[in-house]
Amino acid sequence: MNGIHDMGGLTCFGPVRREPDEPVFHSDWERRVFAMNLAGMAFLGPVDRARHAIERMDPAEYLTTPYYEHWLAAIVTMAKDLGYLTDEELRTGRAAGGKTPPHPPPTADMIEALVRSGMPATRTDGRNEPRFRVGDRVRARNLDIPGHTRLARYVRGKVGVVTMHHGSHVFPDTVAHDRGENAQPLYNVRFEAKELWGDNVARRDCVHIDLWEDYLEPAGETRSAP
Amino acid sequence: MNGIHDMGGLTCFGPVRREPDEPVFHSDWERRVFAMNLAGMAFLGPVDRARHAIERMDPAEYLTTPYYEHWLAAIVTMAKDLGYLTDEELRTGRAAGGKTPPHPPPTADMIEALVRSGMPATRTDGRNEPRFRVGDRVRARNLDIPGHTRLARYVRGKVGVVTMHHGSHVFPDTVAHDRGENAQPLYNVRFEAKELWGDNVARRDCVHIDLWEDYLEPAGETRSAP
Amino acid sequence: MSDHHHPHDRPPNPYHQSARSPERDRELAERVAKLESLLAEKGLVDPKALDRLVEIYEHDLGPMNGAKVVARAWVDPEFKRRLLENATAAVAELGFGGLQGEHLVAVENTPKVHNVVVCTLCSCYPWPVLGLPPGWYKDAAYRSRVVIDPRGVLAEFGTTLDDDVEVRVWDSSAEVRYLVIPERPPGTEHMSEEQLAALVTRDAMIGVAKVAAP
Amino acid sequence: MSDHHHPHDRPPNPYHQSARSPERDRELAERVAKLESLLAEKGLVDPKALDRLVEIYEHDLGPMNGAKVVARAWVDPEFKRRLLENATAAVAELGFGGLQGEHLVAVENTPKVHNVVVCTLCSCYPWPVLGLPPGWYKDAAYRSRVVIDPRGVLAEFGTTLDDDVEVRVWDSSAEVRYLVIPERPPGTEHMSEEQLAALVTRDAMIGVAKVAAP
Repeated sequence: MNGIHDMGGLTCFGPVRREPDEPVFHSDWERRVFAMNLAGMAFLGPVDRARHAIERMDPAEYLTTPYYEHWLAAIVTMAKDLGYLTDEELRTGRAAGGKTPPHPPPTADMIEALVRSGMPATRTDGRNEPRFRVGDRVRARNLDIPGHTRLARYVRGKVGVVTMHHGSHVFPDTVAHDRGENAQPLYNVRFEAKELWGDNVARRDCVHIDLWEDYLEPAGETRSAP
Repeated sequence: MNGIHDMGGLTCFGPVRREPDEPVFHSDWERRVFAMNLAGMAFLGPVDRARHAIERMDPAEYLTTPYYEHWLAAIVTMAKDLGYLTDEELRTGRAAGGKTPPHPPPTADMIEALVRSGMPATRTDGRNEPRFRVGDRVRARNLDIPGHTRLARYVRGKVGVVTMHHGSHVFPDTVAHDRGENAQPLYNVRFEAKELWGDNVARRDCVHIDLWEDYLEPAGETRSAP
Repeated sequence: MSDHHHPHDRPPNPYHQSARSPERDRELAERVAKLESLLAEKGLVDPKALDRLVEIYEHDLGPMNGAKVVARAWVDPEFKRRLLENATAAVAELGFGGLQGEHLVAVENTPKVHNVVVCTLCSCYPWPVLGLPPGWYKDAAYRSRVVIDPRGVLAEFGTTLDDDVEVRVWDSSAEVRYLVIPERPPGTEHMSEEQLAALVTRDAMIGVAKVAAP
Repeated sequence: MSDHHHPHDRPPNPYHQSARSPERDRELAERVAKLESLLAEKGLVDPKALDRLVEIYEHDLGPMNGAKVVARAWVDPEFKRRLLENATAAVAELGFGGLQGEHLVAVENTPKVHNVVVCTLCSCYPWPVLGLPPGWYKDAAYRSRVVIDPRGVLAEFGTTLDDDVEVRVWDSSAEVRYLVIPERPPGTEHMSEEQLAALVTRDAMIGVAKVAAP
């Protein structure tokens, strides 16, 4: 999905606006949304499903609402998609049927361990043999992806150099849509500013971005003739 | 400027919504804005300046306001930029200084001729010798353009085939910023869907788009190595 | 122009034309009146000239013009040849032309090629032959998606195309304006040029629909 | 975290955090309370677990953690070597790690290389070492522009770089999180690790600022 969230390279949003002495949360409901999203992952996750729920927000709403409203939208969308909540329940605030979770939710005493252990994205049961090595020139594929992806539009079709191999990581494009973890090598790839933004760019800057193996092809490979 | 207006290829706006029995204008103020924009071109134009004024709108406002509010924003921005109106005048509604136009505005009896003759964009005093011929493979350049341009992002870096030479047309990138008409050959270029949207696209569709000569390079030309 | 309207299962589009509140509309009316009076006082516009412009675009120009062009092309092969070669000149033969139609190109639908027109960057449209564009033509949903998913967008208009039909999307990025010549429907062999013109819809000349058989 | 605030000449950003109206905030508070009570009733969340999560992220985690990591790297070359080789393991030596820091990478600023971190697609951020991100890190202005115009964005933070400095922008598109090790400022040769840590700001570890000399 080519969405408004995929905004790298846009130059239309004006200056960065900072809030002096910004608190961690602005309102108590932000605290609850933050925590519900984390604790709810036990039933609503994985994280890429949450990201895709946000990506499906109305674009104007996405741009005009602050961050925790995005998370609120994600919780509601996921809980509804998975059958845990109905529109009627959301309207009335009263439980009326809907699916029951398979086990109790994490309790207060389990939180510390959950926060400390995290949820590693690395796997050993997927594709482990890297096709590319550090130093290889690769092209980010240009792909038409209707659902969730982390292949940012601004690198599609561009040539860069592999700078790191991060091991094999869960693949967002499939895991977000219940099509499996499909773990595969994840690389960090360096793209020169000139390659990304225009052949008239003079600055010697670059962007490093993490890309899964399925997003990449050897840069020498022939591109399909139009 | 990479703006929200440059939206070709986004897939996040949902279905096309039609209004049954839609009138030409929804309110009288729309009529006036439409007409002011056209008549005001005598002093506020050229059209690419108006387009750029709209491109500079706040992106969320751009997405949440209907079309004639964009035109309203353009009139105000241009009149202010050119010194014909001040913020204070806009607030009070009373003229208080500001520049005087060099000649009277078009009158009612001049309108028919203005509408009928139009404002051709072709010129013979610019670059007239086309560098490319129909059938040539060309690449739309990837260019970092801080101001107005009609080089849509979705074709940048892509290879297509010239299908028409439209003669020499005024160049938007310079005329919008008072840097001259810089007329040059304008071409229609055909890009295959597979080239634009992804190597996994199977449909045999294409996009034809008009591109000025400065936006193009021969497709055989070596791309700068990253 | 008979646009068939589909019900949609999504909530009302927040940026849809008709979603403007009466308060907002009143506020805009006041702002615009103030602006017009300022511009008039400063000699930048003549309100009577504005009246005339509105009159022309609200009443004189519209898809009935384009429909005449299409009908003529259907009945007169020589005209059609001239139209495809130089649409600006051919359309002028019928008395049409001017603002936003200074450089016209006509593209022809066939059983194997379907053309559809958009302006992804703003809302360019061939005014002399189609009048002013409908709201959806100017909205983000159409502009953004028709280039990448033309078949999906056409399906929302009830237009489905076989896989072997090539869809050509024309993105009006310059001052050239594109007009689609739809296919003449079957069963119209004995109709007059005037009767044929009555069949041709705005949507068919944008390319989001076909001309239905009578 | 002492963020220097610049006045701007544009009108207030409509999507800025602080622009939310009290009515809207009340409405959201009600919606969220209703949602929490529903989710709790259904056994999807335990409100006491939510309390604990808020406590941790509001009070226990924050840039003071990352600052300790940076200060250690400044005073201990062996630790710095380990940090650059495997930041997840090195940071764990100081007791930090977990959610949104499962796969950490540290990148080092030098006189010729300046690193800056972003997440263009959402708002990924290394929570265990920096806490939760500031609003601007999650806003469109920063996310969209820092990749294409890093020097312009850095200038808005008061950070100007010579032309011969290479700017490396790290876009956190996967579950790997990046932490910038800023340059140790001059005049800090005799400071203790603890004193050094007090100099290190959140913004310097994101890479939008340098660490100022004391």
